[in-house]
Amino acid sequence: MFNRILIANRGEIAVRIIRAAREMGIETVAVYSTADRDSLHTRMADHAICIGPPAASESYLNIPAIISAAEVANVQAIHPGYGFLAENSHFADICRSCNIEFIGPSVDAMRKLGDKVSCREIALAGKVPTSPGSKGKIENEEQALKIAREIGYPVMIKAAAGGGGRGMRIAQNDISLRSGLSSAMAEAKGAFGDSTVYVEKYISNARHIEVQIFGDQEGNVLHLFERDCTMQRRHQKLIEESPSPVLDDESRKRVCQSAVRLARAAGYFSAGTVEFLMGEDKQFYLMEVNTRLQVEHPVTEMVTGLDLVKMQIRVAAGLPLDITQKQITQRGHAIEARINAEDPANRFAPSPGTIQRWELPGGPGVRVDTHCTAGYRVPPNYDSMIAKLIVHQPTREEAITTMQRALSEFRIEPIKTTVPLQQDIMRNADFRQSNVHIHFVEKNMGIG
Amino acid sequence: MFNRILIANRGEIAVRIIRAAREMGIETVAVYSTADRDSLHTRMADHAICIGPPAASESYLNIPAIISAAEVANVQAIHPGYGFLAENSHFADICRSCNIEFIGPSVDAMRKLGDKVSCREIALAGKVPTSPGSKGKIENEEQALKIAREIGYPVMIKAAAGGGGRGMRIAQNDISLRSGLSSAMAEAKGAFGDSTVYVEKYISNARHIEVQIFGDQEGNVLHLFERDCTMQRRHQKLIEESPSPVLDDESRKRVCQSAVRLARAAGYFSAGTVEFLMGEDKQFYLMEVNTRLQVEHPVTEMVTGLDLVKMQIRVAAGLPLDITQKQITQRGHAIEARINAEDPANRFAPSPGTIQRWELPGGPGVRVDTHCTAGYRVPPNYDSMIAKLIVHQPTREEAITTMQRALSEFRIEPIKTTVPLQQDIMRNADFRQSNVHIHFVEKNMGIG
Amino acid sequence: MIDLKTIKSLIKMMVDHDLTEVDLEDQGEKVRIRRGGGGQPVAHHAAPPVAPAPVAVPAPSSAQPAVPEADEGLVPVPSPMVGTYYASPSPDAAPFVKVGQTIEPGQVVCIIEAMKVFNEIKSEIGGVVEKILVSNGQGVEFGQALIMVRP
Amino acid sequence: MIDLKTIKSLIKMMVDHDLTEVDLEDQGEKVRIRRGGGGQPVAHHAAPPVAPAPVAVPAPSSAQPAVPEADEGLVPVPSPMVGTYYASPSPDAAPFVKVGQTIEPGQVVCIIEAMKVFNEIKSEIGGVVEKILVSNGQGVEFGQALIMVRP
Repeated sequence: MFNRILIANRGEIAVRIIRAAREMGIETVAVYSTADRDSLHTRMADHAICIGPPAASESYLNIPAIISAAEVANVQAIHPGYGFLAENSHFADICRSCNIEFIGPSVDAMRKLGDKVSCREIALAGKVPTSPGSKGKIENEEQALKIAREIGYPVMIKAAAGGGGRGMRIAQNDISLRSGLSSAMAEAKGAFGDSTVYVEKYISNARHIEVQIFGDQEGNVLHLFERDCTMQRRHQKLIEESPSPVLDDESRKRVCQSAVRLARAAGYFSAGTVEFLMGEDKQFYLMEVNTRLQVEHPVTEMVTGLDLVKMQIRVAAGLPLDITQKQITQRGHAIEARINAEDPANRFAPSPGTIQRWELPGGPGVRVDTHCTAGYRVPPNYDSMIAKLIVHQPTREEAITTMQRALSEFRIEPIKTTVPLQQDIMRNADFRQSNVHIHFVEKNMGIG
Repeated sequence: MFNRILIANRGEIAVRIIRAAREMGIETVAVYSTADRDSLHTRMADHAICIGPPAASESYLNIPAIISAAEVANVQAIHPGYGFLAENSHFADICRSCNIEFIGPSVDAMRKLGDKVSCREIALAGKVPTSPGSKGKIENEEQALKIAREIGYPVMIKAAAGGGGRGMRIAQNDISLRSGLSSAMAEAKGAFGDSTVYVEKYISNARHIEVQIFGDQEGNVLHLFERDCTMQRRHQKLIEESPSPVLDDESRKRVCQSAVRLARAAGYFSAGTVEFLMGEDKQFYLMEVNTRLQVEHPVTEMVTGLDLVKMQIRVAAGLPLDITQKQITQRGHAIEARINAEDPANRFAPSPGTIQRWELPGGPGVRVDTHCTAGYRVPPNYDSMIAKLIVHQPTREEAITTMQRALSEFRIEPIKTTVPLQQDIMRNADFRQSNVHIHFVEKNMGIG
Repeated sequence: MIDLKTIKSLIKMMVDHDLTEVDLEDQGEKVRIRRGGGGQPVAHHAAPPVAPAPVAVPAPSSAQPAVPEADEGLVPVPSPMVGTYYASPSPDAAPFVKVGQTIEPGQVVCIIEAMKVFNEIKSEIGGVVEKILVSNGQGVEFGQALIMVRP
Repeated sequence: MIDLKTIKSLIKMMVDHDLTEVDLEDQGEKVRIRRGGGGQPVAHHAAPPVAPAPVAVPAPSSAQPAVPEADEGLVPVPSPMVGTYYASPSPDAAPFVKVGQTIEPGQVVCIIEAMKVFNEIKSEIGGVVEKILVSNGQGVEFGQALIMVRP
């Protein structure tokens, strides 16, 4: 097992990883930008190294600085968290070539599944359900038009390297396909440095169902059941839960086994998430694979009783998984609410600043993952998420009730947060009846 | 079900009960002394009524004031929490005669089991293991000497109405029995208004094992397994855990069934705890019954997945238990640490004052029950407990590790707390090997 | 907002009129300026109660501050117990006190019923009854101001 | 926000009106200005630190403040990157700078190795090298003071 690891991240996920490592008896090295000098991850870690100025490109995305810090601190492994460099296979490659283990999948698996076009190819070969569309990337406009006419409008144009809705367009007809194609390619080029796009059938009124998979370096691949992340705003998840309230045992089994098949085909190990859309026809359509730990991993931890970060570290150290698929069960219902420093009353404008009052919910069934404290200044430089509130109860109805109770206990001043929006969602009759789709928040709750 | 209940308590347990009621859709009425005007239970409740000045005798123990508040607020039931009036059968009687349900057992059962002499009589009749000693109360010195010689020294003198070590003496011989008898009776008279005492065999190097029982008004009585509260200082529990690390399945079954037998014999309903000492001979000896919710109930909640406060409220409203003994299982291991505002470096002197910094541990496996916040002034008038830290993990070893991690995250300034003592206990090799007894902290850790 | 301009004008006023002390409070901000014996004003400017310190908690419905308007020179007669307030000894009797009435120390001003016991509440001070803050049959808590008296 | 302009105006007001002390507090910031017995005003500007506000966190072992002793009039040459410090171009060569040596702006003062690349670090200022704060082969972080120069 490792003696010392570096966490190439900040915020709540850095704190989460430090907690796991501490309980495993592993020393932790935090890296931080000058904007995070007084941040919780900086003071919780056994060692902390400043790696650059506030701009992420010069600190948390600065590969030479992070590798240098790892060498100076003499660590055996790096945990990338999520975001920043977590899905950067080039970074994983450099880590390993410097003899520092990257706590994540193999570079090969990251590349195969991280690129949406090649991922789709593997899925098609492995009979993992995908939506009808181009076999691989779109070579030219004519090809795109031909495919669109074959599968029928509306169609979706997606960036191969995409994520978070960027490089994505819906086309209703030939004209919007033509314009969407060029704008999606331009956006993808700008956002990811790669203009490759593909086309697939647009699934309307879809739900977002994702499967947590986990593999070790000996070829064992398991699933930890699904999460339902249908409550989103502009492709940003707001609420995640497990189990999905709309799956029956048969469809649960089907989608989970599809995900495992895909992971096996790619030789995947460590934690990963296979994301699907579920159409009104109750069929699944592969969306993408996230080759990393997910923000919403705690809901899976609550229902399975497993610690995903510790599992990642053990697998990275070469240990085999010590559980079998049969031993993994879903117990009760967990819901996570992401609390962002944004003002829901003002178009979700970021609301950075110093937190004066910070009172957390507590009591039975409540877990809070956060890097914030009273007196902490939320820097304007990074993601606006300031806390994850997770609840766990025997039933979904009770979990919603506990979430409402816990949200009402949160006291954060003076910055604005998404707590009121989360409260609206918990009260919403359609959400409570699971009668929602991925555009529900924008379309039915009047929140753009 | 009730629409509105009053909580005749303060501190973390008042907050705990408000949380349960809120999740059940029941309105809450807090009562508070002038010292608790800004306390969390006061502002969390739907309504709050000031019932008197800081002295508990004039507020939280002031029966007329509490009943008046209940009538003014028009509640259907009163939850007494623990401490204060929780085991006062006279209070329970008044509540019910005013047509306000008392959320607890029947007055009859409280009297039968609350009095140690009558409790012992019921236990003897029901073959619940007790230590050899007087059948009932001691009538005179001669009787005490006769019993002591029969069962052999050392013997224990105990107050019938006792608790927390008061009215308790160990006698090694006739001389110390004589002096102990009069001083125990005087102390019992002063503390409980009742000088009745009894004598029983002193169990040396004992562990404290208690069984959580639960009954409904239809005569169903279940157990929720045991808790091990061997880590004490001067009869005050410091650490509680479930399951007990020293019970095998057979002895667990035996002690739990004994507890259920005792509760059935007394016609017990609601939550109760049957406390046993376990001798070096691995035999159990009944100590006392607490006819109320216990401070350490969360460890039972964590391993069973049940909510004891909600169960109490449902049973008080006349609903039957909706689970069977078979459905109750112990899952994983839970440990609770009581955090008191006391200075372990200064003979546990109370350390009241205003809390400036208050940072809670969080993340997986951690639950905090507290009424404190940054800016809260710990009043000098009441119990010094400011928080309960509860952890839950698959194994005891992992639970200890998580407790260490969580304790290290607690930041409380400037008042002194027992966190350093709890950290010492977690590090202690004998505690980790479960090689301890109820006087271990004083005798082996040098803490008097 | 208390800004520099405000402070400036205050100091000018103080110097012009030879004032020794000015206290100004505006939406939680405070300024205190003193000109001591030697004529040296000192300005204290306090921003809203600093951060996570105990803030004024919005009082829950029935948890009213004991003394609503202490600054008018009125003195409250507080309830010594929780219970139900009655203004008169029986439903058809006249009230114990009325606004404008002069009362003596020790005079009964109302009844508080607690647990079926009717307790006569006496005023500790004498003076003119300026306000009656509760209405007949209303629940009151410990320390709640019942009537306000100008001594 | 208490800015320089505010402090300036306050000082002017103090001089004009012969005030000896002004305390100003605004959202956790504090200014106290004193005019001693005829001397010049001294401004103390203190940012938050009040109680639960961001306190001075005990720096973790390797997370040293960038500038250890700014009050001595010395100016630090900070490391522009994370890496390993080398005082000389090769193990048997003389160090780039020594204590007491006068350096020019732009002069190389050390090498920081990061990812097998040896980066020459130049001082932006000139002056006398008063202290060398790191030792050969030591890891340094971004912004860490390497040497102190008296300009």
